[in-house]
Amino acid sequence: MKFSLIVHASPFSAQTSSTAYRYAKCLLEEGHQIFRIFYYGDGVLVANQQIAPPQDETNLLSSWQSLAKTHNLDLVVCIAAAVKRGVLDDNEAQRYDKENANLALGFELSGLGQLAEAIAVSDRVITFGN
Amino acid sequence: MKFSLIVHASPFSAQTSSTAYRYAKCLLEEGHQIFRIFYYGDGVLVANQQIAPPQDETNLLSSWQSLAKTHNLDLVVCIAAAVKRGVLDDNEAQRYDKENANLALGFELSGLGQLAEAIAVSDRVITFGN
Amino acid sequence: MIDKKSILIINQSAPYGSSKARESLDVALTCSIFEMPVSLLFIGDGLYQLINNQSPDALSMKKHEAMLSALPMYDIENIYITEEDLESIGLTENDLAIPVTLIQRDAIASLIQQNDSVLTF
Amino acid sequence: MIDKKSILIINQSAPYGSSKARESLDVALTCSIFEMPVSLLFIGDGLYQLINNQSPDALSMKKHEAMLSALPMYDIENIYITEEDLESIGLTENDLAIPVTLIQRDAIASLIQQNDSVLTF
Amino acid sequence: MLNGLSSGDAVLLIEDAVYSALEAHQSIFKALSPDDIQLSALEADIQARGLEDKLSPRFSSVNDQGFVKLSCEHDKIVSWY
Amino acid sequence: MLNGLSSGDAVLLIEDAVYSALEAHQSIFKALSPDDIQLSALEADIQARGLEDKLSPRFSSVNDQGFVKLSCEHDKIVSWY
Repeated sequence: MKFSLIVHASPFSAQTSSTAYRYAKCLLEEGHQIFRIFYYGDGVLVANQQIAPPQDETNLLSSWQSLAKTHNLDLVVCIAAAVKRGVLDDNEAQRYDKENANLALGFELSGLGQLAEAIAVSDRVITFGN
Repeated sequence: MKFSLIVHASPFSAQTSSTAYRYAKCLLEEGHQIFRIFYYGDGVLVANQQIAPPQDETNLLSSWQSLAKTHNLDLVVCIAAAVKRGVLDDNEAQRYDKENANLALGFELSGLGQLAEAIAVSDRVITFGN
Repeated sequence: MIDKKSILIINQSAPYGSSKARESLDVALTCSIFEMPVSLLFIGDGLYQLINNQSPDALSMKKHEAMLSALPMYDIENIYITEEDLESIGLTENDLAIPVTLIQRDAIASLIQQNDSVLTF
Repeated sequence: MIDKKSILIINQSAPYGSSKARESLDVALTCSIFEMPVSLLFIGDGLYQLINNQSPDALSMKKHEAMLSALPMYDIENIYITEEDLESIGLTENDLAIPVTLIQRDAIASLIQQNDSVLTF
Repeated sequence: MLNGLSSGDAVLLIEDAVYSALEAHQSIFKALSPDDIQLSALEADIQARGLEDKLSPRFSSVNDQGFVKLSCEHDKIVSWY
Repeated sequence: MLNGLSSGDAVLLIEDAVYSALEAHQSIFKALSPDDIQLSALEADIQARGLEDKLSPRFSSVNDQGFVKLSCEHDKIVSWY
């Protein structure tokens, strides 16, 4: 089946982002297809390449990145949510006159239309967090 | 009286950080002293200079900065919480091999000992968020 | 390219205290722009979003009530609350900022069934 | 330089689902290192932190129970729960990972009064 | 957490907690004697949420200055989110 | 949100919600007929929290594969955080 996931919660203060990752991994192992993962609200914070998790904790950012690389996943970060949280690609860094882009490799900033499309074309849409 | 404040909640998804700011401002207007503001948990995210709030929304980062400048406030960001959330000063950026520091001007990274000290020397400690 | 899948957005969060209420409206408006039929259900604390006479100036926040008033311009007119929830907070339809359709709590299941996709905020 | 102010930390959050439980312990240990007397009260969902036989390997998270076991090494030995809370989740002291002091719910007020500062997580 | 209150304490509702000051929710506070425990809610949060005319008479409205004043009058502050 | 359930639906508790599968909290689910609504809780979350031997018999333990299977079997998924 074709799935899309919405990830809402802060990856630092809630288990939810990590549950979403485990679920996505299992979906793929079971032979399902992931059309898109859409990060919204504080969920976008996982796409900040400045993140430096303690060595004895899971690095959720690199987990998503390697899953995306292996399975060619479409990881879309809500642009409005990201910009106000300081997660910027080159374009947005320039637009808002910030020195550096910090969007992690493998993620892409885009609008809520990408969420609408994901809902439209997926057999199942599962929200992690609300 | 001598106050310290602890700010816990994400400035982007909860009202709490903004309530804390209003309270701090009022404390100072009423003639009280603020020994320290300690940012912990997702509360540290307000100190990311990459933040670009929409023009029609309050810029909580610059609000804190200007309050701190006027009143010479001690804004301390929990270093462990900040590093795992990708909020880094020059030292930490170097230590974790990240390209750029992004800790906003007026804030300082330090350990939980600063919270313990704030509790010890303040007449009142108020937590915003939990 | 986009199917006209119908969406039910369930709102269970109060306004102002968190950003959920606004995020929910942003999704609702976007889906509507993409011509997907959108219904909104406000339950539990979500019902508080609809209370009239909101005046958030002192919070420097946008008036949620005003954003809700824009819904008809986006052709979002299926707005539901339950009689039980309204009664449980001791208010009446006169206390609400926008017109709503009152349903019974046990009609929520069929509302979910009638729509192709459900999001919760 | 640091006064020996006593601190009561009230824990109302379950472990694993949020980072509160760990943040609370980090503060408790730090205050104790700074020689401030620390008491811990676990109430409501916070009581779940104490359940034994935790095994979070599949979540790739640290075992909260193990972190609690380190408390005596930091001289944190005043650990309170209420009889009412324990009863309300249908468990007994045998289900708990560490020794605790059982108090009545209406003794919470005096616990707050006995300490110089109160933090909630 | 109302269990932790004792005579002379005050409760201030802020942010979304101000909804609890609605008449319909007063059973939450029924164990608290009005003579012992002062109940109030933060004005800015009340106004934002349209509750000005809808509060239980047990609650007084307190502005930011009043919040500061309450913080000074009570030597222990317990935040409850 | 249990109000929204109808016959044939399934409820899966995840993360901190698995605590609701404790026997002591079963009054939450008493309106749901066991013949109509399947109740389960996520294995990884149960084990993490030490609840393996403490669950109400109404709940079955479901692993990550089971979570995926439930998602396929039901054409509408309502998340409830």
